[in-house]
Amino acid sequence: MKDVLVIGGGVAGIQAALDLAEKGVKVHLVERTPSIGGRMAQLDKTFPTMDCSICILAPKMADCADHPNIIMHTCSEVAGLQGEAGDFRATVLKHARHVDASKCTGCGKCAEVCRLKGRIPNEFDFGLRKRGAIYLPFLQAVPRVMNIDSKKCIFLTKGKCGEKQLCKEACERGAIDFDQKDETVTLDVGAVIVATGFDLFDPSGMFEYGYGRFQNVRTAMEYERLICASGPTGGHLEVEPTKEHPGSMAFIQCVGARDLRLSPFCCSVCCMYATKEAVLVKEHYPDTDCTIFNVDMRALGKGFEEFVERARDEYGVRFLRARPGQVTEDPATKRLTVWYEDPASGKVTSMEADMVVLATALVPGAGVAQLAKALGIELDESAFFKVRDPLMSPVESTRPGVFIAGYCETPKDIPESVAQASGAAARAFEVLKRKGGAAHA
Amino acid sequence: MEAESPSGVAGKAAPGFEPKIVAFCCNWCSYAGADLTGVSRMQYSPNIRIIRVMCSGRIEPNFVLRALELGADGVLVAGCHIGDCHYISGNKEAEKQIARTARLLEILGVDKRRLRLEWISASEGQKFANTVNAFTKEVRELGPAGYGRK
Amino acid sequence: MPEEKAQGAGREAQGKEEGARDKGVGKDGGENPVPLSASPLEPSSLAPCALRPAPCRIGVFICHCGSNIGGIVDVPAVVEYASRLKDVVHAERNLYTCADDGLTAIKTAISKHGLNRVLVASCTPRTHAPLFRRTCEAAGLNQYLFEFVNLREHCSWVHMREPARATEKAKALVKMGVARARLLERQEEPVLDIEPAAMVLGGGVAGLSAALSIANQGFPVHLVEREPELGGMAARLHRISPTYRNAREVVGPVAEAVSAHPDIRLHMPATMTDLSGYIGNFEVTLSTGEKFRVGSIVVATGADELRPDGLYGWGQLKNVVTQMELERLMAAGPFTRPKSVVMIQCAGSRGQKVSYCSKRCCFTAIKNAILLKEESPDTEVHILHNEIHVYGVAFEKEYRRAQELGVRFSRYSPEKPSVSEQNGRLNVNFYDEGLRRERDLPADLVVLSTPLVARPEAEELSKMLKVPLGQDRFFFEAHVKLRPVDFATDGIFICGTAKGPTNIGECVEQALGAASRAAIPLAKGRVRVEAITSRVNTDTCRGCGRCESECDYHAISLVPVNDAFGNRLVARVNEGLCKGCGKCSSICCNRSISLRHFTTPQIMAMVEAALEEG
Amino acid sequence: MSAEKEAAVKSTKAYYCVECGKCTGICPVSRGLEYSPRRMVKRALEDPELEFVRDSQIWNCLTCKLCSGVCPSGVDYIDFIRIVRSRAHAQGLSGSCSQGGQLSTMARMMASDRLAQGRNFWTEGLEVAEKGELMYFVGCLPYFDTVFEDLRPDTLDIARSTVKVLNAAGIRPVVSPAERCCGHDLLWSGDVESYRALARQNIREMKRLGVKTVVTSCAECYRTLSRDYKEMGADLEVKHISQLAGELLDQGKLKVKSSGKKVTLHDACRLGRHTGVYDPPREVLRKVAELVEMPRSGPAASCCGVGAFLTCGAHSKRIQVERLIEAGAAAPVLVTECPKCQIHFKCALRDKPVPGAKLPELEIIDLSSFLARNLEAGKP
Repeated sequence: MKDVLVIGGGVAGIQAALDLAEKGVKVHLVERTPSIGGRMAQLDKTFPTMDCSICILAPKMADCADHPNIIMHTCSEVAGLQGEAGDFRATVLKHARHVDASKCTGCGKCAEVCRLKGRIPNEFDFGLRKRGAIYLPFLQAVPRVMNIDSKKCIFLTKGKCGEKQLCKEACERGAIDFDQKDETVTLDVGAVIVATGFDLFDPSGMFEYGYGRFQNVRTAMEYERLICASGPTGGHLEVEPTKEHPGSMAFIQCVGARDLRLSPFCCSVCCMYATKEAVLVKEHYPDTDCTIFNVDMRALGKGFEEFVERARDEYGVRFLRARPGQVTEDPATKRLTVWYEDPASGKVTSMEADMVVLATALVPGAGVAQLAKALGIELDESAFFKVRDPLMSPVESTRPGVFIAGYCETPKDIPESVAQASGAAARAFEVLKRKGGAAHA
Repeated sequence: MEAESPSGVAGKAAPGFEPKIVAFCCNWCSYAGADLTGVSRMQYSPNIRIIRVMCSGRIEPNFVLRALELGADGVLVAGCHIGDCHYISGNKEAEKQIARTARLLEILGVDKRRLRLEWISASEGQKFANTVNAFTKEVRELGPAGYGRK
Repeated sequence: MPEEKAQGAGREAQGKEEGARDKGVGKDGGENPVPLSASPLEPSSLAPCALRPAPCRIGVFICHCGSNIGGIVDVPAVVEYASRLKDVVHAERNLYTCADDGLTAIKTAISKHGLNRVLVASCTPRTHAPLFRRTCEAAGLNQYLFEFVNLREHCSWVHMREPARATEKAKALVKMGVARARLLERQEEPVLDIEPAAMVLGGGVAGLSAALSIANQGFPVHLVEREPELGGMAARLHRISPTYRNAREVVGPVAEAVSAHPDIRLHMPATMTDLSGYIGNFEVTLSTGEKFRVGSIVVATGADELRPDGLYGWGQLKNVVTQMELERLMAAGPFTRPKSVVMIQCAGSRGQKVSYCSKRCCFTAIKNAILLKEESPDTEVHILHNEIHVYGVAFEKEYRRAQELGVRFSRYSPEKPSVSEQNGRLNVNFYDEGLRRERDLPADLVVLSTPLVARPEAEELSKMLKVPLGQDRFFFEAHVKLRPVDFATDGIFICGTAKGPTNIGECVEQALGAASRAAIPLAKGRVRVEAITSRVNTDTCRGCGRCESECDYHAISLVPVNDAFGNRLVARVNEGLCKGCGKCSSICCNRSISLRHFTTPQIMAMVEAALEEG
Repeated sequence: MSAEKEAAVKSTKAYYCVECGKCTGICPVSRGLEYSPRRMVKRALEDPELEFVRDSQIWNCLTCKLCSGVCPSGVDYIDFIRIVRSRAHAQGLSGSCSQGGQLSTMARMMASDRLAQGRNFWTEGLEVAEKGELMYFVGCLPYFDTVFEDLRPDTLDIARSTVKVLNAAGIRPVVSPAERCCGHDLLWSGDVESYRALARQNIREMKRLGVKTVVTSCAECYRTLSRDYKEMGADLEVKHISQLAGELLDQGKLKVKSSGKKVTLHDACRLGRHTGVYDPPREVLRKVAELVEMPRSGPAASCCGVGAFLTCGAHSKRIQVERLIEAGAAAPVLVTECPKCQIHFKCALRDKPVPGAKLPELEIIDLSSFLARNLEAGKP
């Protein structure tokens, strides 16, 4: 049987890879960043059960690493796809990591001595923590191998790093290899699964909410890191400049989404994660006042409506049917004011908040157009990968043998991504079995 | 009940007393949480000896009692948060068994604080360290439990 | 001080046990199978070794992990200490035990010193146990005779400022590991053969898609449908959002492909009446009397539309219909277009008859409103809602299209609207939140957007399958986030509206997902089951039934036997279902059931070693 | 070793065995497990080093003493077993305790010198004394309610009832917070050392409190205190509650009314065959109920199936089921005189029913509880 190429190491890609690998199919799992895990690894908890996100994901990540049928290609990208269903040749560009994965134990001694230690914003924590040029993307990273940021590393950019390369000296296993080069490999595969997830809309451009100018305006993903026990503040929510936990918080929904100027679609998950985030605040600090601003509370899944009710009735989270028009800041205290139309009175009203969390739109990844071109598949008008028929062929791309799973197809939550990923794996397996994956398309 | 001292058989801690603590951790959450503590290099008192079980539901009252009998000064039982049990409801069984054990300790006159049940998830490395440190401190203040050292 | 001595240990080694694999001596004889240590009696090891004395030969490998462990813990001292522990015949240290040279050292020592237990003290078993277990197996030592001690995450890294105490602790941890290692037993991982066929329950969109995919993946499928025809609820719709294709056109081709597929056997009309067995070997009996065996099962039995009895005059007032009834009217062909149509969202849901949001009513109402508007632009269509729950890209777009076509949306709040008849015309009264006043809308047709509800048959089916229903009586999956189409019971999968309300595209996604998962065991042909399962001592089991009722996986059943103890019940563990949590073992009143690899004597030996001085 | 063995053989008259097999014929254990009292003795006689103590069979005996009751040679098999077990224990061997061994662990913990139990939480509303001549030895009742929570044995009701009966007769018994387990289970598990530590502490405490008479509501405590503590130098008058209540009734200090119920009585091994107390419980019972004897009663009574929480198994269940059916045929109420018998029967009654075998609807109640419920109101 031919191998399968899975693009994207988030929860959808992981699920697709594991399903196929379990069936005896060799899977090439290509991930752009140095670790698999994707967005789910960055979340603190998941709604509506408040499971610890990384705790439930980490075993699956480890399964990928351990599985004899899964070959992980991290720091890699797919550059081209030739051939046809059942007989593709994929070109994969593997960026040099400059660390020998077979030697590195991830002990982190190199990171301790890097001259840039603590100077480079860490992608995983959205810059809320700083790293060096050599770093582990996050504590539970898989593979547990250090990575050198070749754009920042002094030695790689300047050809010289002080007297000697401290990281190389610190490594007891001789794992650091500055001579490592990018390489291109060609993979023979029978089918391809695309599961590249989403990017986060940057709300800096939306002047009305002051993100980027007001320190206490955060995006929801930043908030996830801040409230996470293994995050930059150890799970302590801190308000600038007092470093105290917020007495009052506002969550603003649909920031950049359901917005014809930006992304017209509904991201399908923000109502629930905002509710979860507010509940998390209440669990940490029961006396903190939490308000969620949204127009439609889209709690459409099992137990979701009940979860919202619990948030309101048990935890005392306030839901206000409004989209705030503006957030202002008192320059002296950094305290924020949220301005909105009160649904009851119809009048402009304001509330003070120590922290504002923006539910920013989850948008198609920046590289989707390029990837679509490389793979020869189409995008829809919102730049999600187009499926052949949203009803009966919801995992088939416009090119036979290439399947789509997860948020990159259309907005959806984790379980839908996982189900769809398994579905894509089923279709890919059908192709390998040469019984035709398009029997009823 | 005043006479029946709640602080266990033995009296005050001798200076330099280092308590012996046995911990039972479930494989999926709290043992993993303890791993994260290590990975994060958070420091805690070395008095603790961790015994791994697959699920906190595997922990029997006699594990705790036996540890105390043999000279443990404190016993920590840690599992997944309620609702997160890898085995559906094993931690609820643990909760029940440990509550029952705590009642037995009360009757035996062993300070209940010597037995602690905590839910520690795989991401709560800090909580694991804090729990161990706080528990060690508390048990140190309680002094020796007094069994097993005759 | 007297010790508790291996209470129970004797029992675990004696008596008849389910499955002969626990017993028996290792092939090489030297690798002593059932527990134990030889020699001088020591509390925990006693009883078993008394029965089968054989030398225990433990090899200890302590990893420096570069300076990660070695920089804090005095590794040579720990090695020296370990070498003096009873039954330890070899102890060494490695710079990296996990590196090739370390692994080679283990293999060499196993043969050179005749080791029958191996202990590695390095990092965490959660990441490295598989590697060392494989190494032991490669050297001919059963992988369950390997013991792992965590000196890095649980010692050197957390006691970096107290090297002396870290070293003391390391010694204690190694001693505990050695104590457990002595009592380790070899285990064979049972291999279950899988019947390479699947059964799909339900012939709606989800069931059809699942059946077709499993068959296309190369496995025979039994498709069981209770109605005399395929298609389920979707086939009864008019047109389907968001593509507006005719329902028959959408569902028809799949139904035909299923009917024509050589590997799909239709059982229709039929229902399942009995089920026994477990993953790989389910025995199915149908209402038709047919019996067959399958390796996995997909549940796709669908849902019902709520009957809005007593709500909004439905059933009493003429021209109050549900969306489904409207679809049938429209599908039947031209009907007199009413002048004014009012649709009421959340009719019966979100706190009325059911608490949840049915997810599909908003886009269904919008779709039907658009169809009405497109066919008859003069018809006034008003959708009364509390919130519009369309989501994603396409439905949100349809919402805007409806607005463009002149469909009016009004938010009622907080009370739901009421419907009455006035002068032969329907009247809908509600509080309009946007206008902040009460309104009356006259209507020729009132359409109720009612939720999907679980089918009443789900109750019985859940008992037969031994899978749970949720609070809302829909089937409840193994994990709401990461196992959306699995049940906690291996080999049984769920998809479509039987799990909860959803749209057709998602039904198909789930169905394909379930098809993927259900085909995994079939593709494997055999499944290896982790040997950490429970075993029963049938000589002592009282048949009280506590383990049976407490097991979350239904892995234990009481079976009748008639033996020297009379006619009685005895617990039997189904290793195909047992997940190895050990709850049964801790609640058994007389230690008749024990968890392999985590036996009470093994755990007690660690407790004893942890507290022993020296 | 051989001297120790010789002493055991002598003290139990093991050498008198004529190998007739009567003991095996009546032994309830032998009907399920491989076990024969006389063969056990025979092996001991032929085994100079008592190597056979490693055989798990030695733990199968219930020590119910039915065997000795029928032995034509008067061999004291159970004492022999006790000696063999202590030998096994010395070698680090033990049987399997039910409830995961927690009961014996707690018993051993109680041997600690500086114990400070909280065991008297149940005495509220009852008249008890700190010092005095008559002590109520409560035993492990405060622990049982928690350990056997799921069975709802309500063993503390036995303790409360016992005190109520005594109070009704104007007696304020001593109930000591420093009382420890009597050590019965440890003694019969072979852990003589821990047993002795407990016995010494109990005897010392009783002396300190000025106790001359001890009343128990437990047959095992009764046997241990009245027989085994003597060997430890105790000088005590020990009475089972049935004995003391009988006396108080005779003296008119205690007044009871008839319950009008039909009851049957299960003789506890420790009260009946071990110490010969057959009649007192019956006399007391007849004053409050109509007593119907089971076919096997008095010296012929069946065992409750478990001894010293040590030998529970499929054979126990069989013994219990037989006994419960026998009791059900005699009366709707089964009265026990030992809390442990009650626990074991309740356990069997709670078990999942065997298809086809119907257990009777039976109320199981302890003698003290039953008595307390039928006290004549008002001062005697």
